[in-house]
Amino acid sequence: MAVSVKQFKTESDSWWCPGCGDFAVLASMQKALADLGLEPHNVALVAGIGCSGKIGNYVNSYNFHVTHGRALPAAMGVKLANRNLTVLAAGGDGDGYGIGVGHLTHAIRRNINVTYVVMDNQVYGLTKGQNSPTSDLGFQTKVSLKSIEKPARPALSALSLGATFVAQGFSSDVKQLTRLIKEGVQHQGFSLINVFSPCVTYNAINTYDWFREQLANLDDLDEESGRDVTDKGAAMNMLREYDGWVRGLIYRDPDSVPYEERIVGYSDESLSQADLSLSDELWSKIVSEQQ
Amino acid sequence: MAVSVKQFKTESDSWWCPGCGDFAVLASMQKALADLGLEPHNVALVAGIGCSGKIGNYVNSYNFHVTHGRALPAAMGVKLANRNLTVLAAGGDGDGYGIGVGHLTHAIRRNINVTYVVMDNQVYGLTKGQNSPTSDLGFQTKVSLKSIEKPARPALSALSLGATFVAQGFSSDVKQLTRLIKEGVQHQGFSLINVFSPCVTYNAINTYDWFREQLANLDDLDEESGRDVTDKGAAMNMLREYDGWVRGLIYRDPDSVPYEERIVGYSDESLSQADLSLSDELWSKIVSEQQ
Amino acid sequence: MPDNVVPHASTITWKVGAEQGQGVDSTGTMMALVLNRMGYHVYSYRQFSSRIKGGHSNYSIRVGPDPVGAPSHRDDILVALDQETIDRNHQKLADGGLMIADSDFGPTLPTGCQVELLSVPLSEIASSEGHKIMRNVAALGASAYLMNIPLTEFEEALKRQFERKGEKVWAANIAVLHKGYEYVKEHHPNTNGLSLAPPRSKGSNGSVAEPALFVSGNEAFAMGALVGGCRLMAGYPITPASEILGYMERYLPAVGGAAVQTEDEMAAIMAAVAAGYTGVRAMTSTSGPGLSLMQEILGLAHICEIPVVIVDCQRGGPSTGMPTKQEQSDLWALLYGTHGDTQRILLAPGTREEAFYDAQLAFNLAERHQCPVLVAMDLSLSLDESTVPHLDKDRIPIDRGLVATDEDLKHEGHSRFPRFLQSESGISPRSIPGQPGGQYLATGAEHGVYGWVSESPENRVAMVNKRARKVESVDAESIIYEGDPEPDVLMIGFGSPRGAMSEAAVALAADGIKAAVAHLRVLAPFPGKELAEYVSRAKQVLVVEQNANGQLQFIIEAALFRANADGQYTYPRIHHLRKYNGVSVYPVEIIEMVKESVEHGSQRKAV
Amino acid sequence: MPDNVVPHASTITWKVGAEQGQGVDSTGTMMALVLNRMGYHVYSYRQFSSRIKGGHSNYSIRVGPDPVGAPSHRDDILVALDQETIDRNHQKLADGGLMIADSDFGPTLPTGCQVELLSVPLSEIASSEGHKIMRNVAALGASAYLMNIPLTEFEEALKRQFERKGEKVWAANIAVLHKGYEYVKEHHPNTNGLSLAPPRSKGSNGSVAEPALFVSGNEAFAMGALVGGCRLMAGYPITPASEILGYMERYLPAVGGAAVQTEDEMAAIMAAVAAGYTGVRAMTSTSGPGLSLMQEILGLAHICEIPVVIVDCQRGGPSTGMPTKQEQSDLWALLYGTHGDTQRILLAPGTREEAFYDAQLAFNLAERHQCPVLVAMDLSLSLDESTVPHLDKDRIPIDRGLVATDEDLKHEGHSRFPRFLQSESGISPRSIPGQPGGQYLATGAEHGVYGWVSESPENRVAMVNKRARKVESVDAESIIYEGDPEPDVLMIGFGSPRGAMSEAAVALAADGIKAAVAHLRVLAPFPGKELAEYVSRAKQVLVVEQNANGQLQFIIEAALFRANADGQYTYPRIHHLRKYNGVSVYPVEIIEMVKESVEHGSQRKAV
Ligand SMILES: Cc1ncc(C[n+]2csc(CCOP(=O)(O)OP(=O)(O)O)c2C)c(N)n1
Ligand SMILES: Cc1ncc(C[n+]2csc(CCOP(=O)(O)OP(=O)(O)O)c2C)c(N)n1
Ligand code: SF4
Ligand code: SF4
Ligand SMILES: [Mg+2]
Ligand SMILES: [Mg+2]
Repeated sequence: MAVSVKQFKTESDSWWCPGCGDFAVLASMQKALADLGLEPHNVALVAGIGCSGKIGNYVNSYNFHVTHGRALPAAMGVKLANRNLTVLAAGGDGDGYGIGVGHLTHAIRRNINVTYVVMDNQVYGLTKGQNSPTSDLGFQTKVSLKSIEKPARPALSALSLGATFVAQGFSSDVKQLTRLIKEGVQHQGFSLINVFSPCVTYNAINTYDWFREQLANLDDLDEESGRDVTDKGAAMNMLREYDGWVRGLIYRDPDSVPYEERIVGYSDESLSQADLSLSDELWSKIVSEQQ
Repeated sequence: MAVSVKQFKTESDSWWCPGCGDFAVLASMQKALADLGLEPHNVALVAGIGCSGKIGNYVNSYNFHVTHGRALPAAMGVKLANRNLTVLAAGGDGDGYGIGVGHLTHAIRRNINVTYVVMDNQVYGLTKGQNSPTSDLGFQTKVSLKSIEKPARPALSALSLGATFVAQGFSSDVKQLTRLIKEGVQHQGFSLINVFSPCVTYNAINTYDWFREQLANLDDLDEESGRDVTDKGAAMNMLREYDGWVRGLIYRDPDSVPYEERIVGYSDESLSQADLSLSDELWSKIVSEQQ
Repeated sequence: MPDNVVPHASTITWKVGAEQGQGVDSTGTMMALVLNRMGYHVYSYRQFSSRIKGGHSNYSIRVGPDPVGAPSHRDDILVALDQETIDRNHQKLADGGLMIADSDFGPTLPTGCQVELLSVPLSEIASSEGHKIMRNVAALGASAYLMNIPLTEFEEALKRQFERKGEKVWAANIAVLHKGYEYVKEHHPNTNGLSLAPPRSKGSNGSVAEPALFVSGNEAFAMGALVGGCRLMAGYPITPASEILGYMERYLPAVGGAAVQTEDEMAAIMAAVAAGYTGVRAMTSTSGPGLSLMQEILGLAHICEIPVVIVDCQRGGPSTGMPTKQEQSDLWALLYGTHGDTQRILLAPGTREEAFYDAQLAFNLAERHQCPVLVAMDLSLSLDESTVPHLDKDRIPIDRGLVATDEDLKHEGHSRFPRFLQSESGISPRSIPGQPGGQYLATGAEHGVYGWVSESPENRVAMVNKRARKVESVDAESIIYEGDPEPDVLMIGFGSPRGAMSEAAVALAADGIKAAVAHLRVLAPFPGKELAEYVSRAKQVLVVEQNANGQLQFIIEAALFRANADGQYTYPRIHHLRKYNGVSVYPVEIIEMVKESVEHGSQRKAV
Repeated sequence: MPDNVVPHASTITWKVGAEQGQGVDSTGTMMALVLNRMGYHVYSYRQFSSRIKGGHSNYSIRVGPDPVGAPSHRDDILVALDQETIDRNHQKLADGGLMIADSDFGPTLPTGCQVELLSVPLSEIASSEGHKIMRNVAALGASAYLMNIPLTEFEEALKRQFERKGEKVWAANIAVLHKGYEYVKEHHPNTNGLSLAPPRSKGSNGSVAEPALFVSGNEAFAMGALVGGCRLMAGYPITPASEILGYMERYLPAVGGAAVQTEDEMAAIMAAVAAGYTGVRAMTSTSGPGLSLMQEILGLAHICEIPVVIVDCQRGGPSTGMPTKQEQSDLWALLYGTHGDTQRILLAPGTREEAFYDAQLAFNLAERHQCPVLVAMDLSLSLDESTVPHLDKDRIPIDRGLVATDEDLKHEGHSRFPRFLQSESGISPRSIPGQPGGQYLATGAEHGVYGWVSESPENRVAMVNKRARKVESVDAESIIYEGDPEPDVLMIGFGSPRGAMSEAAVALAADGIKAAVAHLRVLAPFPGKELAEYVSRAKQVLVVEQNANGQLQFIIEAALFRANADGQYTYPRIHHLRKYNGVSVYPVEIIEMVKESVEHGSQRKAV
């Protein structure tokens, strides 16, 4: 069934500053969902808190806007409750790599079938410009001190934690980003898509132009080098070589088995549809164990 | 001044199960502190919750036994309050790599001068045998389901996050572990020492014997291969080759600058000794900015 | 055969103690199960330290022909497997009590101890049949003699337990059992044992001669959750709640559900809430420290109107506190812990039976009122086990509340569903992810009917009021009142002290003091009006709770003040019994306190 | 020159509005600073949405010759830089009010709007001198004419602001300022402006002719913290608390301290508590969601007896709630949020001046009583700015409480320090890491005098009681009572509504209604006895608070009940004003409510 991008739009007014990188992420996500022929009611989008988290207001799907840093456990809860939904999670660099990085670590270990899109603008946008975990050393805004912490390198860390799908996008390239999101959704397991999504209001350093200079495009690079995206060692070496400043598909594990498929006894159907009555037989067993 | 190991002992009764790997960690820590000529009152040991966290009861130093997973922010608070103290943090694999892994991530990014000793027994000991983040796939105890999550590989993750000192020890080799803890304490910055410390009560799989088989000793290996412990790429490759099952010094950044030294304006003296009065001059400046 | 009067309201308390890890638990459990199968009412509990191995631990069983709801302050028989057991427990042994000790360790009684020591070569007997490990079974044999229990019941139990290990093991155990029995019979012919009145009925449940259940509160709650349709559990281990997660991990696969041990409590509650959002009955269980960590997301569930069940098995607080000790000090955190204005539903079962039914009620209320439902348990309720004659899996039908119909989901021109429509009850139909046309935004920010974020002052007030209205219609038996309608003393409490209060009420009545118990089973919405009625009819009130701050009493007093805005009531003086040393409340403590205050007269005050 | 009577208790409210990011803030601030420098009392506040750019925002200034402590429900002059400003704000403009609008956007008044619209070509004037961006300055000129403020004051302010940008910029701004002024003078000669009574004094502080300060509550609190010896701050950004962290980041380097932006609130409070353990005055600041996350570690600080200060700048809850709106709904969470039994110290400044001194008091209390001290602020108090004539950095001496002496640290035979010795006050000397011989274990588990974990029932009771006793000696002015000692109405509140209550009291008195205010500055330990005295002397009580649940009233009622155990008091009826739509309380709302209930008579009840 053909699904149009329009079906994934909502009436909600756009909220971001004009020029914000998150617009492109939104457009890519909507396009990806439509291209995949998904239907809005079968998609759930869980978002964290931040400018980026507002993305949940603009995608017509089931939307759950949770607390700061907790998008991933929520996405897991949704997915386990109804494994037939397509579940995405989204948020900012502060939300995902700062307060929420513990959950990211464990989501990767579990490999739950959720696509996680992080809008990485190297700053706390919503709270008006504090440093974030991905802020460069020495980065500073009007309200922050010069950053003295080593910036996070999410793609490399994710790989080292055992991620089965890692990609990076850039708000200036909607086409590539759309493709990456599609691949992420299709991937059987957890997919991390880190998007360099400039904050035009509070980050005067990591601008569109800056990223254009900074980022190597793997679409080109890999063609040249013939790198195999299913080779984890190669992916890690590549990331170390570029210190993470690449965009495109970084790694994909073709043998990935999602968490849901490893759970013993877990129903194929959505638990929300389950018949909740308990059989007399099971009840007898339960009772007999207490006698 | 010569300090004896005895000075680092307390009157508190030992609490661990006979044979628990944590005894060896305790002995190594006490020996390391004594060897370094430190005095008990200049040492602070922050511990998390778990069997492992009890270590704080047996080291004569300033001891702070905090909540589950929060040893590292506490250690940072102690260190920033008095940078002249030698600060150690300790806890279990659940405490450090489970609930507390977010703080570990950021402690590494900050590179605060704290030595973190994790007693990794691949199980939740104190709560009687649930799976931990380092439990192997398929691991199971009396009270847990078969683990279906990819086990954490703390050393590799730490390196990918930018750790400046990473080592692994084993409870059967107190001599090596003592050396590693000493080196960790001497390191200028954050040091992670992951110790394979068998739980003899709840982990029937990862036993002393199992580890003896499983672990390659870097003391021997590096001698053979001539690996440079200050070469991060080599360290990562080595870890990937052995899937993390090594013991010894994995990596040390000789150029590490600890967090405290990057903080602008931060006093050389302990803040606990600071004169708390505010100069009239500074006060005038403060007031004038509000007029 | 011993044959004398049964002390302590016709119950006997038998206790076995040893170092942690020495089989105390399995020995105690076997004794309890045997008595339970015989048709007795059994109440059993462990004392343990937060150490893993080593450290004293013991298992106590209070048994009688009638329901037993509380531990006793006195033991009648103590089985000591080491000297520490004697040293730590002799004081609790009743004068004239019996002590069975393993001759092996050369047991000595502290001076002045008025009990009879039966030194029995338990280890020797066990070794003679193969292994010292069986000394616990010898102790059971010895105990059986003193309690006048036929060995056949133990034989069956041993058989059940050792069936898989082969007949040799089983036979050796039986032999040891008999030797223990015979040794006492032979060497202590003059010892007066303690004998119980015969059990009232062999079966349970009236007609059906099915053995009664023997369950802990945690087990009962988990069983209730399964019956109540819980299909997803996300939890993080913590004493004394871990067994709930463990139980669900074991049984959810049988119903196609999923149990996840998460990385921490925030992930646990977040996953459970998200599953609730997705239309699944989901829960999490924890204790104080975890509850504190869950507060933020609890508020999220409130404002998003998401059903979820959260069980808090209280233990000694604050912080790590006393992780293995009884306390009821999370009440305030349960009611008031999250920031912002929310209205809670908080249930507090007082018995294992109630835990079973309240689990089901909790899920019904959560879905009916579309909000989190909290359940307060406490360590004694969670871990103590007792006889429960029967649990009816069909008593409480599942009620899933207002779910959007096809009609609701037809909204021309709009692709979105008006999830948060205003209504008189405050409750509006919810859609379930996957339902076509049901898409909406659930957000922790204030929002309008479609869920879109709104900062309008008018909408704000409307939505705050909507959510507040929802709990007004909570329909549950909030106060379980037992006893005299115009009592000399009204005991008020919640949770596990219920058993002790009820026992005290009966004992007081026997002593001519008119007593009643108001067991608060629903703590929020707080039944203030109803309680004011009861209180105003009593001559004295005693609030029984296991915390130092008088958390329940504070709430009661605030409610009594409010209920009396028009000055229609005259309240009696409010006394309190607050026990916060980590030990369960004993009936006798209540009885003594009441007697004393009744003696001193109940000064009425004009409130 | 306009010259008529000043409305609203001799204050004027001036407001400027535009899209977020259009310089509303700097324009408003300049106006406020000019008025402040002139010796007026200024109270200013912003309205903003949680959007970053775009979305309407405005800045209001209420100004008068006497102290102003609350916003008004009415504006007198509105400067509209776009039509949305008119549409959203015209209703608040007083009848006969003045509206200055930029002719540029073709301003239109909604029908029926009884205000005078002065269409001024602000953009055109600005462009004529270089750039449209200066239209805000033109608006200031126009406003100056209508408010009868000499331009010299603005000239100086413009000079200060643009000094660094060179004289050209500065001169252009001055020119625009004058043109704006002249335009109104010329084109609206018949407009009656609003003129303020002259300021009482040009200087502040009695003799010293030093300009008054103009500060927000967050600034005042942070200044107080610096003065109070805070040397370590660990925080995590959140509206409306972020400025406290920002301020400390800016100033701590000047005193050798350290400020850390942590990864989350748990790390923030944990680091601050650890610094407190290490002997440093440390704090963290947050708002509701962060407070919820801090609950577990707050309990740790309690049981470990560690001094630390935690500021909660309340906003609309629960969960994300209304992040940019005023509310006071964290009270329960502040008092009861953590699990287990703890005793809180909770301060609640009501003015910016109090925020400054309470910060210092908080650190003193924390170290004196060796426990966390919480400070409740609220969005209006945190972010609204006002004139504060003088702040005295030497008024409150630093008191570090009981710290171990050399004598204490001599304990022969022991290498450890008995940190938790019992004492009458419950407080025992603490050692500071680094002190030889002071080593001890601070643990979240229950412990004995050396800090070693203890599960003994006796020790447990002793330690719980020790900690509870500590706060009994808190010595602070808990209730600030203003007004008639036997009032017709007693208003009770906490936090920012204090200003509105005080203003209402004065206005009511002027209308012949005897009024008083009990401002609760210390909410824990709750001054129940003292309040009961005040309440019993009033004919009516009105509890004013900004939450829906009546969180303060609940506590008050519980305390009144308890205080009246002997029935000595007769309390009047308790009315309430609960405003929870996100907007500050206006004096007029209180006045109207009081008048109405006084008219309907105050039915006394026998409580
Ligand atoms: C528990 C909690 N702490 C703090 C906040 C305040 N807060 C909102 S968003 C945010 C960080 C935003 O940064 P990021 O995740 O990078 O998102 P961005 O706005 O840059 O897209 C913070 C600290 C909050 N909402 N909840
Ligand atoms: C917030 C919180 N959640 C749960 C617990 C219960 N708990 C105590 S220790 C522990 C895990 C112990 O595992 P680990 O860290 O590996 O330490 P070990 O006992 O194996 O040394 C847990 C879950 C707690 N104390 N606090
Ligand atoms: S502040 Fe930055 S991240 Fe936020 S909406 Fe504006 S541009 Fe985007
Ligand atoms: S349970 Fe395991 S980790 Fe804990 S003390 Fe015993 S052996 Fe050590
Ligand atoms: Mg960001
Ligand atoms: Mg462990």
